[in-house]
Amino acid sequence: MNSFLNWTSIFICFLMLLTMLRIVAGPTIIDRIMGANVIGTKTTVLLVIIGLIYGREDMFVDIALAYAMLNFIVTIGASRYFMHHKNVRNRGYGIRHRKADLEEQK
Amino acid sequence: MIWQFDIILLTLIVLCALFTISIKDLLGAAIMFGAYSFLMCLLWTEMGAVDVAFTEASVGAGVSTILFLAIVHRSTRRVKVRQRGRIFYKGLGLTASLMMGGLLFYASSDFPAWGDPLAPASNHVSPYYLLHTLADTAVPNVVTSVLADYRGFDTMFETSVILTAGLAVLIVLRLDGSRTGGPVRKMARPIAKGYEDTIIRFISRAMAPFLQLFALYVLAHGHHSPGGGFQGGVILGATFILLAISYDLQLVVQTFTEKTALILANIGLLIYSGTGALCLLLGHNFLDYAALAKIIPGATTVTARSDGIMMVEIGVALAVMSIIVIIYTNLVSDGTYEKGL
Amino acid sequence: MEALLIAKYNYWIYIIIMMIGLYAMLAKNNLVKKVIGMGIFQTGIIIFYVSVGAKKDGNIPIVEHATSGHQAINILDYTNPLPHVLMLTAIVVSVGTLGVALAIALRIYNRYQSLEEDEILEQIND
Amino acid sequence: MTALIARLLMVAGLFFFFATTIGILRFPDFYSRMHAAGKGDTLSSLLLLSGLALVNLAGAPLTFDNILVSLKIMAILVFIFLASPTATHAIIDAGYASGIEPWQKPGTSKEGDDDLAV
Repeated sequence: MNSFLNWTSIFICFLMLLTMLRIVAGPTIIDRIMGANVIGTKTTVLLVIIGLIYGREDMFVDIALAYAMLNFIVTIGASRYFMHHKNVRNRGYGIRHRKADLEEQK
Repeated sequence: MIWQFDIILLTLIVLCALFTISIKDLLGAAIMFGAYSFLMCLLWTEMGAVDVAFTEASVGAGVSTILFLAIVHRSTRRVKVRQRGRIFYKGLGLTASLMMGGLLFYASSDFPAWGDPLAPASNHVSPYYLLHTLADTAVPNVVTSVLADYRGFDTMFETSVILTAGLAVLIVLRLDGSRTGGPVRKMARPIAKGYEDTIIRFISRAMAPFLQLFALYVLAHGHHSPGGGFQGGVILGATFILLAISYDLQLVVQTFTEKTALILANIGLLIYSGTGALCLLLGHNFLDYAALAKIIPGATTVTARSDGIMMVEIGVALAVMSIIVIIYTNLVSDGTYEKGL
Repeated sequence: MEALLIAKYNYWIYIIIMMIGLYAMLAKNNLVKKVIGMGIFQTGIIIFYVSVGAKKDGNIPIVEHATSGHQAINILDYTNPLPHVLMLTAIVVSVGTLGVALAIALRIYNRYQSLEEDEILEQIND
Repeated sequence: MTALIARLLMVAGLFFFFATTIGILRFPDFYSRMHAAGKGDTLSSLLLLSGLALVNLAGAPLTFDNILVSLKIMAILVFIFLASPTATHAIIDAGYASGIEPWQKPGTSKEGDDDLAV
């Protein structure tokens, strides 16, 4: 069973890496919030899996629950931001600025 | 520790850190920093540092990100973009960090191999803690016993640092005296009009009591599993933050007023130092909980230490909870308590 | 190769993380970015401490209950708890310093309407 | 038997998470990506966690401690079942409030979608 759990965790990690691509690529800031939320939920699962691999799962479930809760609060807080700051542009900011963004800032 | 996992995670963390500092948007940077802390928490768990992971999950990933969101909400999202970068400063920063990195790389050849059980750090005092914690304090979680008993002084002053930080936030935000933080608006219904979203409100309101119960469980069960005063206090504070976000800041400020919070924070520190002073009065050293056996009925010196740890953890939790709430409510409303996130 | 990589990899990573944090603190123009750099620098130090305390085949530092009496404890079975304690308090203190730093940044923004270092300097020098 | 069911549940969870990731990466606009993220993420977490609760039961003798741990995992499951859709709802709301326009298939007209335009 342990090797199965190991492979499961590595596969989840790989998928988290792919989700990280969406966070990096954007294009809007809300896509990033969504990606962070997905990564947070999956980390909850990973924490329980790590607990089972260590063989001390009773110690890890509390962390997972606290983690899920804080992930929820952060997501709600981040989305509340847009209730106060409407009319943010469609296009989020990336690493490189697009030409239109630069002109808009001037 | 599981090394395959470790290498994937460490690489992921470096990529995440690089992206966090290069994104040209403060909200995005805050979100990325949250994801970075989430991965950090995973890393600590994987290295076996469960208590650190718990603290990172609640403090680093949760409350820090919320504080960043609060300041982005109060100030601006904008990061100035230049066609020409500040070459001088960038070069200076790059040189300094490369020099520091080079020196550390040079020094890293002397470090013990990773996971070496005979590393010097694991050989002087920590075996004593591991071997004697059950016999001395009857607390199986070594981190808790070291935190509150063997190194109790350290933790007491850490708690006072937290209190000082809360006071500093209050002072900094109201330095010119133009903001007094009150009077808080009085309303017939404590729930102000604002973001009317039934789903989020209902779920948050329904979950908050259970989460607070969970926080108390974390606080009380810190002897036997990861957790303790710091984590329980932060989770308690985070439930108030959840209510402040999903309802309205006024709800929290009116029910958990600044006065209450400051009094609770001071009571927390007072419980900690009072426990130490009680030991002094009973004829032992400061914070030597064995003295409590004289006043706790049916306690031996060993279980008295366990009870003393419980008392100081409660103090820590009170202080941390109040200070977290104070820092959040002040940062998000710019010290006025008028309108929050 | 594998042994060398595993033996020192975490040290390299903590150095790289600290370099990223230091660079952000020195070279970034935005105050909040500088604070984020400070956070990254702190986590680099925490990685160092925690990985120094890690032990191969070491379990989490919570002594298992024995059903009868105290069984002999083999210290090689448990991760070194001391760095965990130091870093736990460091993380909690870091949220306090973070709050103060952000409060100062907020004051600066309220006064100068900007979080950018050079714009603030321009206004101060005027 | 329990181990087999646990593995089946976990494999199903991994499949749904894989589908979620593909959806997040490949869908054309924010709303459809959010659709994949919200539904697939919740479902895969639920499947994985219930599988893990069974793994925990299957690996050791059925003691009170062991059942308690499985119940705690179920508590996480209930929490995620409540919290994840709420978070999805909040994010969608934020996207709508910030004026992200839904994706249109190239070539179709926008008429009849006036209520969505912000």
